[in-house]
Amino acid sequence: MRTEETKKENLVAQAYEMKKEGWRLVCITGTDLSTDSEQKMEVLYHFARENEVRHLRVETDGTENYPSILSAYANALFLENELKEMLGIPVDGIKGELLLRLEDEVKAPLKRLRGVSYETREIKVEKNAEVAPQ
Amino acid sequence: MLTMLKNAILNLVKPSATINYPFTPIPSAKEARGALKIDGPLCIFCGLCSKACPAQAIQVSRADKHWEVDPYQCVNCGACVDVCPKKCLGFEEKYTAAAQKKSNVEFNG
Amino acid sequence: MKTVIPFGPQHPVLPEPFHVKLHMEGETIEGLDLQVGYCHRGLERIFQTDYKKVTFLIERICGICSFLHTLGYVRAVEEIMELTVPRRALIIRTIMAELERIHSHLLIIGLYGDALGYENYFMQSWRDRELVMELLEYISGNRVNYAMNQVGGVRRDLDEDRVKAAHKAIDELEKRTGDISKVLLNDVSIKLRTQGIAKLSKEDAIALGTVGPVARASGVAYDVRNTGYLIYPELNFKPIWETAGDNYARMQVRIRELFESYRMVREALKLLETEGSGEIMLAIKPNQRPNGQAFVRTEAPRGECFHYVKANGTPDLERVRVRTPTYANIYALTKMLPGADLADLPVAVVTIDPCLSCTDR
Amino acid sequence: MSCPMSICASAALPAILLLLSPLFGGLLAGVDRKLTARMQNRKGPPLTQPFWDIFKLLGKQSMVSNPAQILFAIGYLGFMILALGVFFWGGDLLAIVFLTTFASVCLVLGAFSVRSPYAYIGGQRELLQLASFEPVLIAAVAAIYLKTNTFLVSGIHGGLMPYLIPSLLALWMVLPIKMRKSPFDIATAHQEVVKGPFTEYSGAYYAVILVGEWLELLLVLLIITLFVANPWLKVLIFVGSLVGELLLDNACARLNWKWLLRYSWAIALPMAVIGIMVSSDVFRALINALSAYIYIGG
Repeated sequence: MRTEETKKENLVAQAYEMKKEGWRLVCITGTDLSTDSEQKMEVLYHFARENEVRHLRVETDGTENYPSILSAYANALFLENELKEMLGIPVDGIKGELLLRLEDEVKAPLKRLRGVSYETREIKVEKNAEVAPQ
Repeated sequence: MLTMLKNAILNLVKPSATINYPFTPIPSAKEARGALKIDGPLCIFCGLCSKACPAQAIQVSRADKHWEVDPYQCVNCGACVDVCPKKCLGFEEKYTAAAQKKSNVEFNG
Repeated sequence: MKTVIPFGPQHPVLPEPFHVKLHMEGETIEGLDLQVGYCHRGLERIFQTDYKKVTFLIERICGICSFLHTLGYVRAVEEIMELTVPRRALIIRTIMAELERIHSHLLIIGLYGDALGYENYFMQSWRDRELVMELLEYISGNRVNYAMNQVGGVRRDLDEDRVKAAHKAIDELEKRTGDISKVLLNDVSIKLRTQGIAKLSKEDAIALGTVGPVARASGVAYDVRNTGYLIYPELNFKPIWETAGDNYARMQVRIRELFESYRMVREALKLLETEGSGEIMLAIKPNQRPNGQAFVRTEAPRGECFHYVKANGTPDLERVRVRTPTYANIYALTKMLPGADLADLPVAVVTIDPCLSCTDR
Repeated sequence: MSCPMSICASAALPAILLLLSPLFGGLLAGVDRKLTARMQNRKGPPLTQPFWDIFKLLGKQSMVSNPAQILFAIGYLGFMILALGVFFWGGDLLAIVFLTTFASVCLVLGAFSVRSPYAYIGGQRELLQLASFEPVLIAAVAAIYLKTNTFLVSGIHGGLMPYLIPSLLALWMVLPIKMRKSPFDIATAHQEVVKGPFTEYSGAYYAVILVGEWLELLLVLLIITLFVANPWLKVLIFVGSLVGELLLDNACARLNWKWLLRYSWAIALPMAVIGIMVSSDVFRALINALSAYIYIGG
């Protein structure tokens, strides 16, 4: 699978161009590649036209505003919502009213906290542990 | 409309396609993966089945010589059967019956 | 009079939860807001585990197209690991995939009858569907989640008895489907209710990125089986499409696809018989692990299903992304429904064949 | 009439019939379900299932979203019992028609009294069904009157056929509307409006509504038996109407409200009007005049 690197500033223009060429947006995949030292996320845009496929790859740190390609592709609505909810990437134009209903206390379940592995990220429940009498 | 009218009239004289469950048991196919069973004496409590289980339904303790499966968590995939070195795991063709209480299937060696 | 009607998340016609807020003018729908995500199970997070276990877990995305999910996933992993799957395994996978399509289409054809208030027709198609369910159980050992695929091949072979049983079941099914299709295509009351209703134009179908029978009914002759995976090129597969784009056409596509599937299953079974027994599973060494990423498209019964797998050389996968057909199709409801009657809503919802447990994962 | 015993018997029989009518109605609903299941190649529930349903409902918590609902539920059942009573005592057919209408209106009001969109739409649809069914029923009753010169059920004797065949046909046409079966079960179409006017009832009040429905079914079928005189023919037409209706239910999809209006006003109502014309003296006089004219002309 070959991916084409692009910048997030060029993304919307490129999406329009691809739409003009007849490419169909198949999916948007966000992956968190953060390590202990840096926060890094990649967003892949998968396009298809008949039997050909193309993949655009955008890197982001997951904190700054992120462009939306909703104006070019109407079916990006759910996909961008999921991007925001699963990875916490603040996609432009996606307001508080979210399409995917997660439980309130779960925030961005696919986001990797720096220096914290997935396994230790269980939601901590305050246990009313009995304090042993002195 | 007429096709269905004909079918409806024909169905009146046909035997019914449904069964009187739970009084009549469900027929299951040959070699169906119904419920997980263990051929106890062969088991060496290696714990490979527990590691391969995608549903985390099997617990094995080598020290206590204890093997246990939660049939309601088991997804009947047979991953444990594939990895078992002693071939002591297998499937019954009959499905797990409806029950009022959940209980685990246990084996102590 | 303007009213707002909540439709779902719990509603008798929906087996799965999604919410539609209908803005009504009398009995006519003026607009609708759509909300999904009520049964999110965080499966994509759970998939970040041993790639062998994921094969069984990914089936649990959906009960109806469970084989297609393993197929897509396994194809992606095989592409990463550069494995060449034995030919017999490919043929068996094709047979399973098509049997599953038959099962899924018969199911939705039945539900379509239910949405139309046509109970007898609903019961009849579900009775006939039982034949293919029994066949699938006989072949794979399970009725719903077949656990048939594994990275490198399939886990069960089709012996002579099973091939014979499959031939018999397909013959019977074809006969019975003929009966159902007569009703579905010619029944006056069904025609009155579905023709020309909830139309989706070709332009909208393309713009909204619809896939599968929904797109094909609107005149977009797009079927992923054309890209030539498994042994579809050998079976002379041709996509089936209609141009009307209404409720009737969407079901017409499905019933015609059934006959195409019967033909392909028969040909694949003949291939199995003529080529004789062979290997069905590649042996994978314990230290052989996927490293890399792959993107795979598979035609599920409901349309194009997409799987993306990213692995990093450890047994645990880094990311598995699934985009199911309903995800692409459900948004088309907002274009189809305005102007239709309230009575047409359940029918239109059923004709896009929504699978919300797929969508939410 | 001179013998006191006969007076006693004539008063007791209707009372017994009325008391037993829920039993008949329940069994009728059971037969309905069993036959439907058999037509769909299913085993189906036991004949006594409707009674078990009622017992189950009585044991459930009865939630009301509006106290007026209780009144309307009881009103529905009450008017139905009254209508059946009038029928068994051989009373006025026209009164029966209006009592059943009141019962249906109670249902609609009960649906409108709650703030549930499904009940509301169900209520509107129930009104539409009422508007489609009632004119035909009234026309059929009028035709009976023209033939027998009485509205009293007890006054209807002898062969009303064959002049009333068009009226009977018209009644058969609108029967699915009253029985809430395909193709015209639009008010209680559970795929669209959950349970229509019944959506907001629960527990004991829903049980009341269900019993009312059984009685309604019984009453409509009993009115149809008025068209024939022979007791065996009465039984035949009673069972025939039910089975025929179930067959139609199982061979037809549900149509929407536009088709309901088109069908009942453009086909069933003209048929009922023809029924009136056929059974009226004016019509017979016209026929006679016409035949005389033809005879003379010929």
